[in-house]
Amino acid sequence: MPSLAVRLGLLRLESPLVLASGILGVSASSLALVASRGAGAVTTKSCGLDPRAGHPGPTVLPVTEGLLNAVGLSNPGADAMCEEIREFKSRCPTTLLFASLFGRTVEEFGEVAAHLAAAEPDLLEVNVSCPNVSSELGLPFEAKSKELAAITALVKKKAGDIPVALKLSINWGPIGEQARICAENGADLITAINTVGPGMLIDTNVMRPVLSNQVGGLSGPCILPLAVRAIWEVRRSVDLPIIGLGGVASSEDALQLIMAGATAVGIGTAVYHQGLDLFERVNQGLLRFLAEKGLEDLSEVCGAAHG
Amino acid sequence: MPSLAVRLGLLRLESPLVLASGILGVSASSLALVASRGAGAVTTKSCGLDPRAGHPGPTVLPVTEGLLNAVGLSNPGADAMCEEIREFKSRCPTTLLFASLFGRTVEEFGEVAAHLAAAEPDLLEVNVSCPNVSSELGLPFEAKSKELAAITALVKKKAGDIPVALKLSINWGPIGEQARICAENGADLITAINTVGPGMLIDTNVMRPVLSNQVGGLSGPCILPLAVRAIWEVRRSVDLPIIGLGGVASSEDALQLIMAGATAVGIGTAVYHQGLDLFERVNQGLLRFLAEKGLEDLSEVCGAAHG
Amino acid sequence: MGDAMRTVRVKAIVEHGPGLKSFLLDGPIESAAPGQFVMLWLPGIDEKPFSISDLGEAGLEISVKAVGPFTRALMEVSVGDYLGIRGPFGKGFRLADRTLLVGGGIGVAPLRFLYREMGRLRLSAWLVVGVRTAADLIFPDYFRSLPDCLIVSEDGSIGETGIVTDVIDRIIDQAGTTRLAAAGPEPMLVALRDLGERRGLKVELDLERYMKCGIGLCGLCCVDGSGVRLCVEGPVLSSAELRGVTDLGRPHRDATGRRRCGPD
Amino acid sequence: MGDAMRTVRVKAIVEHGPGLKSFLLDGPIESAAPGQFVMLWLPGIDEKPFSISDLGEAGLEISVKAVGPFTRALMEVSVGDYLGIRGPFGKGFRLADRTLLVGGGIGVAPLRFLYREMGRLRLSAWLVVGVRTAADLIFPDYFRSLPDCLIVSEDGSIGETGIVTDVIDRIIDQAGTTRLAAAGPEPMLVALRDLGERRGLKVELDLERYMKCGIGLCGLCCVDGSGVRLCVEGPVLSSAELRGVTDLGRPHRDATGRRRCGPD
Ligand SMILES: Cc1cc2nc3c(=O)[nH]c(=O)nc-3n(C[C@H](O)[C@H](O)[C@H](O)COP(=O)(O)OP(=O)(O)OC[C@H]3O[C@@H](n4cnc5c(N)ncnc54)[C@H](O)[C@@H]3O)c2cc1C
Ligand SMILES: Cc1cc2nc3c(=O)[nH]c(=O)nc-3n(C[C@H](O)[C@H](O)[C@H](O)COP(=O)(O)OP(=O)(O)OC[C@H]3O[C@@H](n4cnc5c(N)ncnc54)[C@H](O)[C@@H]3O)c2cc1C
Ligand SMILES: Cc1cc2nc3c(=O)[nH]c(=O)nc-3n(C[C@H](O)[C@H](O)[C@H](O)COP(=O)(O)O)c2cc1C
Ligand SMILES: Cc1cc2nc3c(=O)[nH]c(=O)nc-3n(C[C@H](O)[C@H](O)[C@H](O)COP(=O)(O)O)c2cc1C
Ligand code: FES
Ligand code: FES
Repeated sequence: MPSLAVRLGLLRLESPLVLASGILGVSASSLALVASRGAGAVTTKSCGLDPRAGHPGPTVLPVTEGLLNAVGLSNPGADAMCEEIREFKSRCPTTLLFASLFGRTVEEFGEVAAHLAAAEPDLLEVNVSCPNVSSELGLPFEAKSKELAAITALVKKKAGDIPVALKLSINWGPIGEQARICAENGADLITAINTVGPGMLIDTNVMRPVLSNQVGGLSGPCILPLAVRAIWEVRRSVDLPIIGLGGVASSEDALQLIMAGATAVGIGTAVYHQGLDLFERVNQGLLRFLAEKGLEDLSEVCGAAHG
Repeated sequence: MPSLAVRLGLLRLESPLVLASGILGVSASSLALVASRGAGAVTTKSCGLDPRAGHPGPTVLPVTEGLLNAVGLSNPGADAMCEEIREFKSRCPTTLLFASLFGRTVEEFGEVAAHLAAAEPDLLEVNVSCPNVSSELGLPFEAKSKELAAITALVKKKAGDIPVALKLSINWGPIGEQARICAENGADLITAINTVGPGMLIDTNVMRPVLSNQVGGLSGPCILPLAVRAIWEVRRSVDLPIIGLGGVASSEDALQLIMAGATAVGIGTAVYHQGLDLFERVNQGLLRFLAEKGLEDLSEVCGAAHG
Repeated sequence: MGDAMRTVRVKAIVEHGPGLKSFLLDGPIESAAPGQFVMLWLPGIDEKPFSISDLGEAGLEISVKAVGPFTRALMEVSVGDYLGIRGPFGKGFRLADRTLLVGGGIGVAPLRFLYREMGRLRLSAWLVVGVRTAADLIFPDYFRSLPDCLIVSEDGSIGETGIVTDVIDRIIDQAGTTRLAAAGPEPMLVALRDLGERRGLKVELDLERYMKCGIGLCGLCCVDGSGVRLCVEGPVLSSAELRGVTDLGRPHRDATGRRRCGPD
Repeated sequence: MGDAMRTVRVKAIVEHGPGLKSFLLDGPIESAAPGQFVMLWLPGIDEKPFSISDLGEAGLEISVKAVGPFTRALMEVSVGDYLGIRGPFGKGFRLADRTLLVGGGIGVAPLRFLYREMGRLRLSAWLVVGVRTAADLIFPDYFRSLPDCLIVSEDGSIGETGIVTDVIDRIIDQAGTTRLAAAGPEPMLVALRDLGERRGLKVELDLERYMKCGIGLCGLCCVDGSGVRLCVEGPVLSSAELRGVTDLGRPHRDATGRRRCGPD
């Protein structure tokens, strides 16, 4: 009997599928809804120290086979998020909860991590790669090696026993290099990729950018090849388990990321295109794949495309 | 009577539409075919000093709303290309011909430029951003500020009176910064963007990358928002005319690039999705736009989205 | 591609009273179900959810009450200006015979559309419209002209004096309705739900929560409890669905996702 | 999504002779026109164009002659191995009554498919198959079994001795064909075009040029003159289209896009 369970570092997930950060991730109730649909883990919306309303609308726009978003890291703040985490954990004991976080300074990353760690999430995911808050927060920290190293080390210290993943994008140079910096500073996992670009959409009637933030990150099926490549690159650079995501909308897509080197696979935008049933559908597709190839579990094909 | 003619620096194009480099660009006959369909200018395949067969197949793969390609700069070499350029110019006197070139070293860029300049193309477009020859040629030169500056200056010297465009991508950090380096070293125009990524596609049956080069650049409708943003960025950084391209498949798309700051608009991958009639269709759409808004020509909306 | 942003011109504006207007937009929606909403973009300002208050040959109608920065800015819009539209989104009311429609304040907007659609389908409908005062009612002449419409106002300046719950029992008795469809302030909706269920009616309520994406991703519009996304599975919920909502009539989440302290 | 790459297993292999094999692939093409081709990917090696030599319930058939590195590597493939397919691409032959089909060497591959399709549609067809020697012919028993098929070989080892152009006039006279469809080496095709036009036939030729993308972008397969893309507007061209081809029977372009010096 093939099994979908995977070992992600020290964690065990019943399914490799993870709800991506930023998708239905502000309340215990919405996270629980997704958990009930077959995700092995769910990730909260990236959380900062204080409540943030994010950018004015429009913040999320459909584009060709994808989305452009500049939500702007709206979140209820670390303390409110801790309540949601606790509520989720008591409601959904078999689904893992990953708490995503960001900070405006290196120190703030540490503070938020310390706050969230108190609620005992199963993983802390450090968002150093959000591409749509630059006008306010400057370049994403992943673009600055020294800060990336410092954030990784600091969060790791505050996290105690909780494993720490650094979430990277492809927007600021070689992702393999960034992953190496994270690994050297104690990261337990790499999550890749965050949204791409950023990009922009201009309305030709009013002749201005449509997103209130002007630019936003690109996600969805159109970025899948970029995600496959990024994970391939990370896998070659570091020896850490990878949560791969970017454009996954089918079990075929998930398998591409797994064969490139991912252990778990995040799903975000496809929830918009395909609804919440997608998790169960992809799970079924993965089980079919294992059965057809006569495999026990997905670890047998993790990174298989590296030959 | 609105007119589609645009002034691109010192050049005058009957239509702002330009056939992108790499598309139907190896022979005078194929370029003439496109010219007859309504392009204001056509660009040759990027040409090096010597003939190159490029990568083994597969080299071009359809992905979600786009293409992944690693043709690998196959080209007949500068001397053979000069013949094609001369033949094209005698066959199509009203369509401009842009000659794209690359080199393996800074010096070689200069050599190729000198060769091609002899055939008197209307523009030399310098491809410093091809993302699918790294395993052989190393990082694209756009990623290395010093070389980028040197190549720009050298090609400019060899080009004589022929205007020089530097073609950039978004794959190696801030494109605005790169454009600035080009401008400071004498570039007359900026072309943006080259293909994105690179990306990768893995076949889950044979469990290996499908492109023989493993990775390839992403193009087509899915990269449009990234192109809009890139042109926006270039426009803010430098005061040079821009040949904007990336994912254009309609007059709406073309207008987005124009409002972001492009003077001329390249079309590549959409030829695959929509056929050669696309040039005429986009021309018609642009004329309709001018008529509806009561505008004389497109210069009135170039960069309009910057407010 | 109804989900993509399209900008369209404002064709006509009706001013009902101070800070209360309806906007007729030139397209771009072909069809929608009453209860569905659109995201309305005011270029340079913001984007907010609004119910469709009518849809037909003439175009798309939105009725807006000024309550804050965005809706106040909307009041400055002129005919010929461009507005952006995404949608229609969500799930609307069921169209079924013998339905009692109850709208409070600007909540009558979607019921105007519902009543018209039911008329087109020759389904019998009764309409109760409640406002604080006459100046709060959109299209007063229209509602007054309807045969099966009862208007109530708290100050008696239009229709009967009172609130909607005062008159519901009477209508149910007279008309023999079997369904209740309501939109308006949440305390009113809760009262109507209780009343409707007591009378054995099938109840549907049009709820509001903070909405950002409109397409089921940001999670801000999820009700507490079942986690249902009002922008996709709602905004109209049935009695059964409402049973999963633990924050009904209680403070909701704001733009940050935080639960508010006081009542909304 | 016929254009995307799909890997499929080899179901069966027929060895016709040294360096001459047909491969039956498990799917993935539902329908195609005779004359259309696919891009065949041998993982780890390369990807090259091949005509469809048959398509039916059993699967997709490709017939290959070993001439270089790729086709030789194909000879090593075993049943159960995966091959990648993109396509079908291009424009095939017109299916019309009273057509004379002429194939030379491995060029008979697309005509095998064309003959079958014409049979299914009950269109009358005559087939002339020319090879250097018996060992160069795919499915010899099949072709021998066809009533309206004439085989010629240069060395007389199978069928009549001679080349195809020797027998065409005779068949046209006997059968009263009005159309000619041909595939094979380009010098043969040029001769057939001249002969066909002299006899007043409508001529279609299945041409070959270097192909890389298969989808009309790389430009390598464009004929000189009209610039027509053989992978999209061809590979089958009509007499009228052939008039625009200035490099017919002359050296073509190679993988670099350079015109070859000698004949192909
Ligand atoms: C499904 C739905 C349908 C609606 N239909 C209508 C309608 O037909 N006519 C009408 O006048 N109003 C309607 N509203 C309410 C309308 O969206 C708010 O009045 C508007 O967003 C207020 O914005 P503001 O900047 O003017 O006020 P603010 O001062 O920002 O807020 C005033 C009130 O509106 C609420 N609000 C603000 N932003 C949002 C948001 N993004 N999503 C939901 N609520 C918000 C606040 O929570 C507060 O209660 C609808 C809301 C929803 C969710
Ligand atoms: C539309 C079309 C249909 C074809 N159908 C068949 C078929 O049904 N059966 C068959 O055996 N062969 C067919 N061919 C030819 C087949 O593609 C070549 O034999 C094969 O590519 C040779 O590759 P190689 O590495 O074995 O030989 P090489 O040594 O590389 O080349 C041998 C010959 O094949 C030509 N060739 C090489 N690569 C290509 C290419 N990418 N595109 C076109 N020609 C190429 C060369 O120009 C040369 O003439 C077809 C070609 C085309 C264009
Ligand atoms: C609406 C939206 C909001 C997002 N918010 C966050 C966020 O808060 N933190 C984060 O790390 N990633 C965020 N992301 C990025 C996703 O987690 C994911 O990395 C990216 O969208 C690629 O995956 P996908 O194509 O499956 O969506 C967001 C994406 C979207 C579409
Ligand atoms: C098959 C293919 C080959 C290409 N070859 C070249 C090239 O030789 N030189 C170059 O500068 N750009 C090349 N490009 C990039 C295009 O010119 C263009 O910058 C890119 O594809 C984005 O535009 P599009 O989305 O309209 O195709 C190629 C693109 C494709 C799809
Ligand atoms: S408004 Fe974003 S999920 Fe409903
Ligand atoms: S093979 Fe590339 S254009 Fe025909």
